[in-house]
Amino acid sequence: MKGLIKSVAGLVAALLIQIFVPYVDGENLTEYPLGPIRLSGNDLYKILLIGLAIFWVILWMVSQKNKTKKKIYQKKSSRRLALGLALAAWDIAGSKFQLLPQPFFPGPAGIAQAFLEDGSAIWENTLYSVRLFAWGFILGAVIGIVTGVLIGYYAKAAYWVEPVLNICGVLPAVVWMPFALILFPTSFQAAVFLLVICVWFPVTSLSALGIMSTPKVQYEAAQMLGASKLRQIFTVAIPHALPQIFTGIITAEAFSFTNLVMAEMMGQPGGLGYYINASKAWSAYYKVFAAIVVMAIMFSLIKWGTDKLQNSLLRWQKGVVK
Amino acid sequence: MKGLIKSVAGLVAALLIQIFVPYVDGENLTEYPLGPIRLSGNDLYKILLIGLAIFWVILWMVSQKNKTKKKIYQKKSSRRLALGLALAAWDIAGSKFQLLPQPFFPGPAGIAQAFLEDGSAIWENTLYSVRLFAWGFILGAVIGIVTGVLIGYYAKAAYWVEPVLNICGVLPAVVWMPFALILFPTSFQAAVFLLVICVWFPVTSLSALGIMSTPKVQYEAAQMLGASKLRQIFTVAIPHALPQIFTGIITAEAFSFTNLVMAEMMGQPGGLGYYINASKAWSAYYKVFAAIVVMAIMFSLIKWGTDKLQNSLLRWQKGVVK
Amino acid sequence: SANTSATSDSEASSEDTEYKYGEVQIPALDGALCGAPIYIAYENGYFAEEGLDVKLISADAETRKIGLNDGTIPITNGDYMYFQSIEQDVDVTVVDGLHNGCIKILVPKGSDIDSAEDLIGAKIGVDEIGGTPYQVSSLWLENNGVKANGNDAQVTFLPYSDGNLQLEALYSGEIDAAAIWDPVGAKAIASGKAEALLDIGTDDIFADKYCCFIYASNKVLDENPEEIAALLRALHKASQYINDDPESSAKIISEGGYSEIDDIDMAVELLQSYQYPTLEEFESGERDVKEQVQFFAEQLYDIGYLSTPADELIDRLYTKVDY
Amino acid sequence: MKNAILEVENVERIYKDEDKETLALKNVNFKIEEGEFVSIIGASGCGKTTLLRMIAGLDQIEKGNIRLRGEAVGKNNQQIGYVFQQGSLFEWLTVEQNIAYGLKASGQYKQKNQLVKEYITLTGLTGFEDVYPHQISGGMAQRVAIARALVNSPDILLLDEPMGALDSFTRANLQDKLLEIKHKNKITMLLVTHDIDEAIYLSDKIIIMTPRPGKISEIMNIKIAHPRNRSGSEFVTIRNKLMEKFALASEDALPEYVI
Amino acid sequence: MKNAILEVENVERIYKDEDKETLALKNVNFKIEEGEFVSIIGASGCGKTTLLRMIAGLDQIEKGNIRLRGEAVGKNNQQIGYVFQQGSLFEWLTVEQNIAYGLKASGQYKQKNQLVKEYITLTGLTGFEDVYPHQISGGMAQRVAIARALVNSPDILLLDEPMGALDSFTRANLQDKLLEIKHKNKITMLLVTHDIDEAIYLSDKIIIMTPRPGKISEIMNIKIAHPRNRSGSEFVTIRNKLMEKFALASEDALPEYVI
Ligand SMILES: Nc1ncnc2c1ncn2[C@@H]1O[C@H](COP(=O)(O)OP(=O)(O)OP(=O)(O)O)[C@@H](O)[C@H]1O
Ligand SMILES: Nc1ncnc2c1ncn2[C@@H]1O[C@H](COP(=O)(O)OP(=O)(O)OP(=O)(O)O)[C@@H](O)[C@H]1O
Ligand SMILES: [Mg+2]
Ligand SMILES: [Mg+2]
Repeated sequence: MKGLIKSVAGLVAALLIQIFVPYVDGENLTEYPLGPIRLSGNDLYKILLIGLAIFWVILWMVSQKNKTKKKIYQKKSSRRLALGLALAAWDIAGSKFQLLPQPFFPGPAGIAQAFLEDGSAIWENTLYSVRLFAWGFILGAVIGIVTGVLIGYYAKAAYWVEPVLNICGVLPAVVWMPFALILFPTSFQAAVFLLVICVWFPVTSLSALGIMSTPKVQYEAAQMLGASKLRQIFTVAIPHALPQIFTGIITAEAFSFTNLVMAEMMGQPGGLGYYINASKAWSAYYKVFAAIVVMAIMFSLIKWGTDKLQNSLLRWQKGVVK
Repeated sequence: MKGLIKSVAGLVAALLIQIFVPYVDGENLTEYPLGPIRLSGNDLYKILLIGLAIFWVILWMVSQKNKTKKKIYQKKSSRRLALGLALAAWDIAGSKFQLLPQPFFPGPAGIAQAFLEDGSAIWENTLYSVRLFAWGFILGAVIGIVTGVLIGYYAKAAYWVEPVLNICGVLPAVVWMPFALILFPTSFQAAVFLLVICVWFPVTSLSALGIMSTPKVQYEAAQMLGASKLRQIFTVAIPHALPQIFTGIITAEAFSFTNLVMAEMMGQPGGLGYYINASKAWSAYYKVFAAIVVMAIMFSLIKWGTDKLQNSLLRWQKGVVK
Repeated sequence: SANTSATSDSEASSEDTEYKYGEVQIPALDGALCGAPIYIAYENGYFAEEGLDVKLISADAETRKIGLNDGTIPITNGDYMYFQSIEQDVDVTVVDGLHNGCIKILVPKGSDIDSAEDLIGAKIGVDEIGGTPYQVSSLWLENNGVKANGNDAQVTFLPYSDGNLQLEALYSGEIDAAAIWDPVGAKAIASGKAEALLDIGTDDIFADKYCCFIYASNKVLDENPEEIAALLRALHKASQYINDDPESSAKIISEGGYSEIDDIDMAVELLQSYQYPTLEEFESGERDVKEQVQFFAEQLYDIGYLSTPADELIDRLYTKVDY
Repeated sequence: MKNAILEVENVERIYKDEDKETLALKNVNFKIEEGEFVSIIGASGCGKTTLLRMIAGLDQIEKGNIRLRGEAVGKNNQQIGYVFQQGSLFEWLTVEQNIAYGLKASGQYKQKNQLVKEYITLTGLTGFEDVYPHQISGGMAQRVAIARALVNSPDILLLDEPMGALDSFTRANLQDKLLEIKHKNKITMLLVTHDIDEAIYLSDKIIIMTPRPGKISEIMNIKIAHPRNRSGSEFVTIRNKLMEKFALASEDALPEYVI
Repeated sequence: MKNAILEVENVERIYKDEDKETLALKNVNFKIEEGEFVSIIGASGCGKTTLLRMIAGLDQIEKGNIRLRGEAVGKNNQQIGYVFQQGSLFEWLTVEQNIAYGLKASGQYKQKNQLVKEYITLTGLTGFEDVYPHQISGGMAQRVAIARALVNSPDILLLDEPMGALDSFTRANLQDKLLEIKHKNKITMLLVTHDIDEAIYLSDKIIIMTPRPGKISEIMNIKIAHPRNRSGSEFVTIRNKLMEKFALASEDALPEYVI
C-alpha cells in the first residue's frame, strides 16, 4: 500500500500543478481533433498522467500476488515518486513560469502538443527510422558475428582483419559518408552501410574476444567426443562467446542509435533524425523533444527485446554473474 | 632476412610506381618551400616512403639481437608488404589513373600535398583539437570513475543514478548541443561538456561493473585486517575494478574521438573538425584526408599512451588474461 | 598560419587601441564567401578601429542561433533561415543586409529540366530541411505554380549535410536538382558538370534583394546597442572595400585561410556577383532592408512556412539600428 | 584448567529468506583455551562457516554470546585473524604487499615492517616476495593468506577450510607448516574442515557438528603426541571412530550437490 | 595372460621452448590389459598429463609407439574416453545435453539416446537432467564428465586427476561410483592421480613415475579384494611402502609452486 501511494503521489502532484497553476503568459495551446474530440497539449498531458497512474495501480494489484514482485514494486516506488515530482517541476519550469530558456526547453504539455499537431508525420518518420535501423543493425550484427568468429577462431584471419578493424573503428562518419554514397546505388543503402559499419566494429571485436577466450580444454573435450571442427565452432566456440557477443550487440545498439541521426542527414526522405533536424532548423524544439521521446521509447523497446533474447539464450548463466 | 625483404618490398613497389607511372591527366602538383628546398606532394610522399623503409631496416637490425623480437618482426612482415602494396594500389587508383571518384578520394601524394600547402594551419588546428580533447577526456574520465565507484559501491547511488545513466547514454549529441550551449558561458566549455558526456557514460558504467563484481570476501579480508571503509574503496574496490575501468576508458576514447568533429562545429575558433568542415566547403578533400591522417596518428598516440599506462598499472594481470 | 598569424596581426596593429567592448565572438569560419566582410573587417582592422576585440569562431546554424539568443554572439550573417525561429520566440532580429544571392538550383549539364514545372515529381537535394536553399527553392517553385509544401507537394526534398555529396547525388541521378550554396554550386558550374536552373543573384524574384542578412542578438541590442552599431560600421567599411577591390579581398581571404579557395578568379567573380553594398548605399538607405524582410516574410507566409502574417511579425523580424 | 581465550555460549542463527527460514545454528556452546588447536568438522551446510563468521564479527550475533578474552566480539576486531577458504588474496598486490596489508591498514607498518619478512620466512615464501598471486600455486597462496592474517599478531586465528582446494601432497605439507607456525608463535587456532584425517593430524580438540540445524554432537580430545603418524594405530583407531560417527550422523545427508 | 588393450612402447617427449628444451617423458613402457584399473602416480610436472594426452591423440607422438588393440592411436579416436581435470563441461548445456553431446557429434543420437538416461542413472544424476553445470557441485560435475565420456562406449577411459579439486567426502563417494561403473560396464580405466590412498583404493596396478624427466620407476600390483578398507592392515602396509618410495624419489622435488 505504501508503495502504491508513493508511486502515484508524484503523478498526482504533477496533475494538480498542471490543472491549477496558470500559465504565466496565459499561453493558449491550440486544440487539435483526435478522433471525435478536440484536445490541446495540456489535455493530452493530463490524459497521459492519468493513464500512467492507472497503469501503476494495475501493476500494484498484480504484484500483490507474488512476494518477489511485491518487493520489486515497492523498491521502484521511490523512483516513480521522483519521476512524478520531476514532471511537476518540469511543468512549472518549462511551461507554467517559463523559467527554462524558451523555446529551447518546452514543458511536457508543449511536447504533448507536438504529437497532436504532427502525430502522423512523427509516426511516418518513426516507421522510416525503424526500417533503416532494422536493416543496418541486423546486417551489421550478422556480419559482425561472422567476422568475429572467423577472427577469434583462425589466427590467420585475425592477422589480416585486425589492423582493418582498428582503423575502421575510429574513423568518423564524415569519412564514410562519401564512400557510402558513391559505393551504393541508393542513399538508403548508403545509410544502411553507415549503420552497418558502426554496429560491425563493436560486435566483431567483442565476438572475437569471446571466441578467443574459450579454453582449449573445451575444444579438446568436444574433439574427444567426436565433434568435427565445424561442429566445434557451432557447439563450443559460439555458445561460449555468446555473453560477449551480447555485450557487443548492446554497445552497438547505443552507438548506432546516435549514428542514426547522422545517417538520416544523408539524402533520406524521412526518419526521426530527419524530423529532428528539420524541426530544429525552425526552432520547433517541442517537436525535437517529441522525436526524442519517441527515440527513447524505441530504444527502450529494442533494449527490452535484446534483454529478453539474452535472458533466454543465456539462461545457463543465471546466477554465475551477479 | 626474408622478413626484411618482405617488409621493404611493398614500399619499393610503391616508390617505383610513384616514380615511373605518369599521371593520366599530367597533373602537376605545385611545389612549396620546406626549409631550404622546394617540394611537391609527390616528393614528400616519396620521402615518407623512403623514410619508412629506412625505419624498417633499422628496426630489423635491432630485432636481430633478440629471438622474440626477431620473431615479431618476421610475423609482421606480411602486413608490411600488404601496406606497401596497398599504398601502390592507392597511388594508381587515387592519383595516377584517377580511378577513384575525384575529388573525394585523393591519392597519397595529394594528401602529402596538403601538408606542404597547409602545414602550419594543420599543426595549429591539431593543437587546438588536442587541447579540447584533453580537457573533455580527462574531465570525463575523472568524473566517470568517481560516479562509477559511487554507483558500484553504494546501492543507493546506483538506484538513483542508473536511470539517468541509461537515458543519457543513448541521447545523441544533437540533443545535448543546445543544452550545452545554453548552460555554459563559453562555447569552449560547451564543447568540453559534450565530450565529457560521451566519455562519462562508458567509463561510469564499466567502472561500476568492475566495482560491483568485487567479491565480498575481498572486502571482508580487508576489514579483518583493520581497513576502514574508505581504505577498502581505495585499496580493494578500485584496484579490482581497474581492468574494467580501462576498458571503459578505451571505449570512450574511440567514442569521444568521433564526437570531437561535432563538438568543433559548436563555436570553436579552430580544431581538426573545424578544418575538415572548412575544407569540405571548397571540396578540398585532400585536406580532409590530411586532417584524418593527423587524427589517426593522434588516436594511435593516445591509444599507445593508454596501453603503456594500462600495462604498468595492470602488470599484476599479466598472464591471467590471454 | 591562418588564425594565429591573423590574431597576432590584429594584436600588433591595435596594441594602443582601447577595446571598448572587450572580446566579441563572431561566427564566420565556415569556409564560404558569404562572410567576406567579416574576414575583411577583421584583417583590415576595421573591428579594432571600432574598439572591438573580435574573435572569429566556427559555428553551425544551431550554435549561432543559441549564441544569439543568449547574447554570447552579438551578430551573425544568415538568410531567412531564422524567420521561423523568430516566430518561435528566439531572441534574434535582422538588423541589416549583407549581400545578394549566393544560392543556386543546379541540374546536371544537358538536363531536360529547364523550368519550375519540369521539377514536378522531382527530388531536390538541400543542405537541411528548413534551411535557406530549401526555402528559396520552395518560394521559387510556388511562385512558378509548383506546390512545394504540404501533403500535396509536387516535389520531394532530401537533405545532404555535405554539399559535395549533394552534387555527387545529382550526378549519379539520385536527385534531379540540387539547391546549393556557393562556393560549391559555383564550382560545380565552373567544372562544366552542372548548370544553374535558378541563380538567385539574377532571378526576378530574388534579384536586387539581399540573400544574406545580418542578424543581431536582442539581448545585446538591449544591453549594448552601441556594440552592434560599431560592428555594423566595421562591416560596412569592409563591404565598401570588397566592392572597391574584389581582387585583393579574395587574396586576403585566401591567404588568411578563411576559405580554402583554390580558384582565385572564381572567388573574385563570386564576390562581385554578391553585390556587396557601398557605404553610400548603406547611408542612403536605397536598399530598404525592412521592406525586403517583409517581402520574404509575406512570401513564406503565403506558402505556409510561417504561420504568422508578415505584418504581425515584422516588428520582431526587423529592428532598426542607428549607426 | 587453562584460561579460556574464546567462549561461545548458546549461539543460535536463523537465516530468513523470501518465504522460508533456515535454522543454521542452534544451541552452540564451547570454549577454546589459550594456545589450543581446535577443529570443527561437519558435513556441508551444517553452519561451520556461519559460526566462524560470527566469531570474527563478520556476521551479526542475534542470540547468544561470543567472548574473546572475556569481551564480546564485534566489528573490526584485529585480535582475530581470518583465513578464508580461497580467493581472498588481493590479486593486484605482490606476495609481500599482501602480507604487509594489515600493518599498513592499521598504521603500524613503520614500526613493525620487519614482521613481514619474518612471516615470509616462516611460511617458506622467501624468493617469492615480488610475485603476484596468480603466479603462485594454490598451496602457496594459502600460505600467503595465513601469513597475511598473522602479521597483525592476532590472539586467535580462524581458518575456514583453507586446504579444501589443494591436492593431498600440498595439503600434507601445509598441515606441517601450520603446526610449525602454531608452535613457534604460540597461537590459538580454530580450523573448519571437511577432512577427518586433517582434523586428527592437527587438533588438540575436535568439535563434531550435526547437519541442519548445526548443533555440536560431540567434542573429542586428541591426545596423540606430535608429530603424528597418519598410519599409526592410535590415529587409525580415532579415524575409525570418527568415520562411524559420521556414517551414522549423515548417512544420506552427504553433501552431494549445491543448487 | 589377458589381451593387452593398450601398449605404450618407448615413448619419449621433448618440449621445445624459446631457448630451452624440457625432456618431459623418457623411455616409457607399459601395457594395460582388458578390464584393468591402472593408476599413474607421480609428482607434479613429471609428465602424467603429457602421457595421457598422447594416448588420447591430443598431443603428437614424436618418438615411440602407442597402440590401442594393436592399432596406432591418432586423432578423433572415439574408442578412447577422456575425463579432464576440471572445467571441461559445456556450461551452456544442461547435464543431460552434456552427456548426449558425444552421441550427437557422432550422429548416433537417434539410435542410442536411451544410453543417456542409462548413464544418468548409473552416475546417480537422476533429477538433475535439466540443471546447468554451474548449479551443481564439483563432485557432480565430475560425474557428468565421466558419464559424458562413457556415452560413446569407449574401450578405455582416461582420467586426468578427476578428483583433484574435490573435498575428501565427495572424493570417497566418487571413488566408489567409479568402481561401480567399471564393474558394471567392464571398462578399462587409466587414472592419473596425486593421491596415494586413491590409487591404492582403486587400482589393480599402480605405475609410479619419477619427476623430470618422467620415467617409470616401478609398476606395483595391488591384489587386495574389493571393497577395500582404507584402514585395513594390507592397505596400510602398501601405503607405507608407497610413501617411502615417494619420500625417496621426490623429497625436495615436492610440487611447491607453479610459475
Ligand atoms: N546468506 C544466507 N542466506 C540464507 N541461508 C544461508 C546463508 N548463508 C548460509 N545459509 C544456509 O545456512 C546453512 C549453513 O551455511 P554455512 O555456509 O555456514 O555451512 P558450512 O558448514 O560452512 O558449509 P560448507 O561446508 O559447505 O562450507 C546452510 O544451510 C546454508 O544454506
Ligand atoms: N606446452 C608445454 N610447453 C612446454 N613445456 C611443457 C608444456 N606442457 C608441459 N610442459 C612441461 O612438461 C612437463 C610435464 O608436464 P605435465 O603437465 O605432463 O605434468 P603432470 O605430471 O601432468 O603435472 P601435474 O601433476 O602438475 O598436472 C612439465 O615439466 C611441464 O613444465
Ligand atoms: Mg563453509
Ligand atoms: Mg597434469
